[in-house]
Amino acid sequence: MIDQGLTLMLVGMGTVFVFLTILIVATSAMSEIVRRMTPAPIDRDPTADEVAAITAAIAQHRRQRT
Amino acid sequence: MIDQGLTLMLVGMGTVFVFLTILIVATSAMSEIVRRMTPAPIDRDPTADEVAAITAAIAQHRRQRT
Amino acid sequence: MIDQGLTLMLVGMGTVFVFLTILIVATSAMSEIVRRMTPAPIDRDPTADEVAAITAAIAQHRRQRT
Amino acid sequence: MEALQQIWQGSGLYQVTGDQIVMLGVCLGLLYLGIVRQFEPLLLIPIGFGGLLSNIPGAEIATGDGLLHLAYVVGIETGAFPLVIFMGVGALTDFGPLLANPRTLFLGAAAQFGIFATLLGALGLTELGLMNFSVREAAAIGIIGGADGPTAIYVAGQLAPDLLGAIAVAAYSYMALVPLIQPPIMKALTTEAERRTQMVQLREVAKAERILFPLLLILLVAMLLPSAAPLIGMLAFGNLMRECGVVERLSDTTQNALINIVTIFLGLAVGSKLQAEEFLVPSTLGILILGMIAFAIGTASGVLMGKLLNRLSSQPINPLIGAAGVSAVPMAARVVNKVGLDANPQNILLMHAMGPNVAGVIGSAVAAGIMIMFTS
Amino acid sequence: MEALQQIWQGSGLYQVTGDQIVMLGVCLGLLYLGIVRQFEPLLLIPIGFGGLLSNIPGAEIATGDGLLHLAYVVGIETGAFPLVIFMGVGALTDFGPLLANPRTLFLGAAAQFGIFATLLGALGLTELGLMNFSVREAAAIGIIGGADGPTAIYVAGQLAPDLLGAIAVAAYSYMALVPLIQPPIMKALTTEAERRTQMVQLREVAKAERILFPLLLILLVAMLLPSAAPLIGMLAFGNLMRECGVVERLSDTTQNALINIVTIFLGLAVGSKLQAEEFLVPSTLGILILGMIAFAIGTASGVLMGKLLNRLSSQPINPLIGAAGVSAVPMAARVVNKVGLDANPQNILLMHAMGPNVAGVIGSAVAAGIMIMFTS
Amino acid sequence: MEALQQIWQGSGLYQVTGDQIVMLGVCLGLLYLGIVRQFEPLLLIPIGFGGLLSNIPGAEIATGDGLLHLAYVVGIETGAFPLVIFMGVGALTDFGPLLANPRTLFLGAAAQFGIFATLLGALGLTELGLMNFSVREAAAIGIIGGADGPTAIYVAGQLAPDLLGAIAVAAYSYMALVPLIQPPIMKALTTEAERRTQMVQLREVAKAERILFPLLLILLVAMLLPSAAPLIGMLAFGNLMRECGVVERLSDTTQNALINIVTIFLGLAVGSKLQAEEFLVPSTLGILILGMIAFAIGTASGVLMGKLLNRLSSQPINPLIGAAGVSAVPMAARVVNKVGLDANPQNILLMHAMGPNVAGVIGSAVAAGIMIMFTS
Ligand code: NA
Ligand code: NA
Ligand code: NA
Repeated sequence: MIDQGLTLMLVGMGTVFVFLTILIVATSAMSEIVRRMTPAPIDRDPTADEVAAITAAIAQHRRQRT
Repeated sequence: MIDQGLTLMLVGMGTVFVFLTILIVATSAMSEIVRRMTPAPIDRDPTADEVAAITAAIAQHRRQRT
Repeated sequence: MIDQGLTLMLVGMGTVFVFLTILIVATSAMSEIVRRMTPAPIDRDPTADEVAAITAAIAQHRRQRT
Repeated sequence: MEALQQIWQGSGLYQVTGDQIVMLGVCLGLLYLGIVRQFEPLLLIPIGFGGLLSNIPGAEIATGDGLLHLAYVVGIETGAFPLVIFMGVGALTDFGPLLANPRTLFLGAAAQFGIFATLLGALGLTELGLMNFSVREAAAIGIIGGADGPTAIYVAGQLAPDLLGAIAVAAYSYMALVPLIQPPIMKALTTEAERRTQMVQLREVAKAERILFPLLLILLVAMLLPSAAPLIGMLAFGNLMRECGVVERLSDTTQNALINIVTIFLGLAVGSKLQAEEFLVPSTLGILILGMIAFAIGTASGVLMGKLLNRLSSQPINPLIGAAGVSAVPMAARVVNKVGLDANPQNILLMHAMGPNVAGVIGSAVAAGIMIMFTS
Repeated sequence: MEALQQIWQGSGLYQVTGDQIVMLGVCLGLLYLGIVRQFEPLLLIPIGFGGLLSNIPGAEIATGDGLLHLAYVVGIETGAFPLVIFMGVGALTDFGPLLANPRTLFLGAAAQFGIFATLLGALGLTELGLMNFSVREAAAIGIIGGADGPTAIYVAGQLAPDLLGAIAVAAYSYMALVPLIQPPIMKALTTEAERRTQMVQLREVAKAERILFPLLLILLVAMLLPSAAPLIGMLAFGNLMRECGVVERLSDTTQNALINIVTIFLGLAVGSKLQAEEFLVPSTLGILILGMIAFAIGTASGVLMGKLLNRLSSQPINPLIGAAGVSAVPMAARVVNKVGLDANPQNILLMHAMGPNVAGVIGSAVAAGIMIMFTS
Repeated sequence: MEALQQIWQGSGLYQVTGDQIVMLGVCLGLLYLGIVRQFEPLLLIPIGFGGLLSNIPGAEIATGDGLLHLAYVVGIETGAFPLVIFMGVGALTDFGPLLANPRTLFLGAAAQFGIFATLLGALGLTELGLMNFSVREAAAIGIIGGADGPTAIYVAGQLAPDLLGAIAVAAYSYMALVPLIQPPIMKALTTEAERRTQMVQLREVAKAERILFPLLLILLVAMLLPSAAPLIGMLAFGNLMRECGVVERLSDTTQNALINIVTIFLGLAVGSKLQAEEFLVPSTLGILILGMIAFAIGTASGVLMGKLLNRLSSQPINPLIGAAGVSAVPMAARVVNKVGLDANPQNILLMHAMGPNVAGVIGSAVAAGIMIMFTS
């Protein structure tokens, strides 16, 4: 029975690792494909840098108008 | 079997029409009875005409008070 | 059958009363124990008297500051 | 032509019996009471509509594989629906007023006298040859006097399934009629001075008391009267979820989606017992009369016990609150409040009446346990 | 080594059949239609995912004690799930536009011609030796033309359980395709002038009318066509809870938690009928084609009846609203509105189309009752 | 007199056994842990109360036609309740952190070592003659190490129904004890410097990735390990409803009313397995000890795999997040966050730990599939 348990442990952990490794590969590939097909994510928040740049641009625009 | 289908079609469409015709008659009668028994619907919104009339009345009332 | 009914009535009402009497005793004991173990209830609303006292204290404090 | 004949012979007009027409009328009457008079609409509307569907000739909704019959088999024969409703009642019940004044449990006890008196009455009618009720049936009829719908349905489902339709209809109808049935009895048994009695404000109840009470209740039932454990157990479980404060999502669902879903199917399943051939029998009339008597006796015993408690107690007790001991939560407590206000406009009895009101729920579940133990 | 072999022989890669791969693709396609194209997502997503699970080789989710098979046995074989959904539909349906203009029931009647024509077509294909449908199966296929998912599932569950998967998929897919299927037919059968017809505003409907209508409906069904009573009864019950105004908590739960829970399990259970060996048969193709024809004929009959009513009526009736008579609530009414707006930007037909739209629900439930009566 | 004797012989005081008194105490203890210590209250309160009801002498709530036994037969023997809960877990789970950093799946894999080591331990105890577990029972006990309640109940219901009570109690108790069990192990296996490691912020995850992930997951399971398909399938279905964005009403109901209703009855049904004669056996003690060991080994393997990944990876990985790989969502991730903050107040690991945390759910469902495949 211990033998059966050892086999189950080896095969079991092996299967868990193999399955999750394949899942990692597949998920990474899927994410890569998705990101290539949708080049510019449009609904994310602007980063701090972008906010700064936009703020500066608006300020300059206002200065030019006045 | 086609015969059975034809019968089913004729009788079926006939029944549908007869049933819904009776439903029309019964519904209309029911609505008529309801409307006769409740002469003035009290919980409807006022119509545009009524709103105008009421507004005018209030305005006149205020003028008279001042 | 009437006999059985009479017995059922007597025993039944008796049991209801005995059970609920024991429940009264047990509940009262439980409440007493709970109240002894938690001396000061902290989450109750202030009474009218306390509100009056607090209001007065705040008013006096403000007067002293000005 | 043959097809037209088949339609005609399959139609209700061809198949309907006089009894079914009577029952369709009765069910429309229940719907009228629920919708227009707003008598216990949450139950009378599903029961009434279920009864309507069950009396459609040839539709077989309440028999065989029909949906209403399935609901009956799954939910009432097993006792599951009334027990789940009782869990919901527990989750909706505030035992605070009872904990603030536990003596009101005596009022909830006294009002159960209606149950046992009616049991005796049902057996007496049988002895006289006017009716033919077995002891089990008499016990199930008596429970109508408990003024508690799920308890009545649970007991009837266990002891007298054939009478379940009449018992459920009687129980909910009379619970709805509490504002008509109780006040005359309350006034006849009390003096103007008694009705004017004002009671001292209830003390606050600690959270720990509220949490411990359902546990105390089920442990006492476990030790003294295990046959009441299914009903009281589900009530206590619902109440523990409500009061413990750490499973709000379960408590919310129990008080809303779950109790509503089960109420709908419980009502429809009860309606399946309103089929003409089962309902239009002499015993139904007997049940309706006995149920009314049970209510009246329960109210009277509650009020009389209120008078007794008032004499024995150091603090004043308005005997009217005894009438709330029949349960019929929260209608009976509201009726008490109204009768008290009529006698004395400063006399707010509502919270005081909630104690005996929820005590009545416990009392009739205990009585149900006794009935089940002695007759099965 | 033996263990590795066991894993390999237990794997999907080892066990999968070509048909299962096709069906996995079909189910992913249904999910695509539901998620990306938003075609009836509430049903196509559970059906599609249920189909996916049912075609996993060796998983046995849709057979024996598997969850999806249990859901099928409990909810569809008994008819309970579609009937509960119909109760929810009743609770979600506003019969006001129908009550304001009851003649639109004629449009809901005419559109059922698609059902019976398809029945005939299915029998014709059998006569020609192209297919092999029994009368019961032909009747169940015809109901696809009713454009009403729960009705189609209910009838298929009763008359032709083997075809249930294909019928349900066809019904929901075509209901989703209404915006593509209907406009060309509508335009082909009407003149520009007809499509421009404006209709007078609907009168207000009293609360009492709304409450009495479901009762009238079930009583007429009881008298004339009891075999339609389960479907129409649950529809009427749901609608009565909605309109009576005194059981809001039951109505809310019916419109939300209850219909949502049942929709999920109905969809998964239907998905269990998408197993390759049952679904990938010639009859499925026949059903898909016949279903499409049923839709087209139903739309056409509705529009033609609209034209007839317009001639006979004193007040103008836009014949486009006849297309909404197939039901597919509320999609068909929206399509009518859109086609009407295309012809005349002042022409708001939405509320006028809701009348025949809900009439179509009643009409196809009546047709379902006729089918069940004549073939079982 | 005879009646009084009947009451006395029917009472709990007369019938109760010493074992039942012990179990009533154990159940009150579970309620104490749930209510006062707030250890997994959503499960421990229903389980504890269900256990209370099941040990009421003579009440027969957990046997025969009793409500709790019915719930067990309907919901646990069939596997339906844990599968529906898993659907709800899917609808509540955000796989975003996992998608942003898929390598954390390795941590979820490593932590399953606790499962298989415990299986071996259970068989070892049997070999030594200390216990008497079959391979199926040993497998069910091992799953406690998966730290996932519904998975443990599902597997125990399939492989070792007699041990279900002890396994469920162990699983939920240890999940609740995660804040006590894990930190010492985490600290023993990591250096102060490792615990201080800060990780780079997770990238954003696109909606399409979120929608495709559950489909990818179920398709991989279908191809490689169909015996895990029921559990993973329901998880993926719930998650697809959550992420697809077009069936909010189904997703909301799944996350609320549905999972709450099933949680209540799952808990009560598990409680029915706490009857004294089934629970107070030597194997329960063995299960409790083995479960604890399983947790500890799972935590340790996760942390060690975290250290390995940190060495192999170009970007820094704090090995503490490996401890979250046992699942126990979201408790384990919170514990990781707290231990990380103790070492470095700038070190917010919560989102990084959510990746292995949900990976642990997948990992233990995969391990469950392997156990079921090899032992049934
Ligand atoms: Na009562
Ligand atoms: Na239709
Ligand atoms: Na896990």
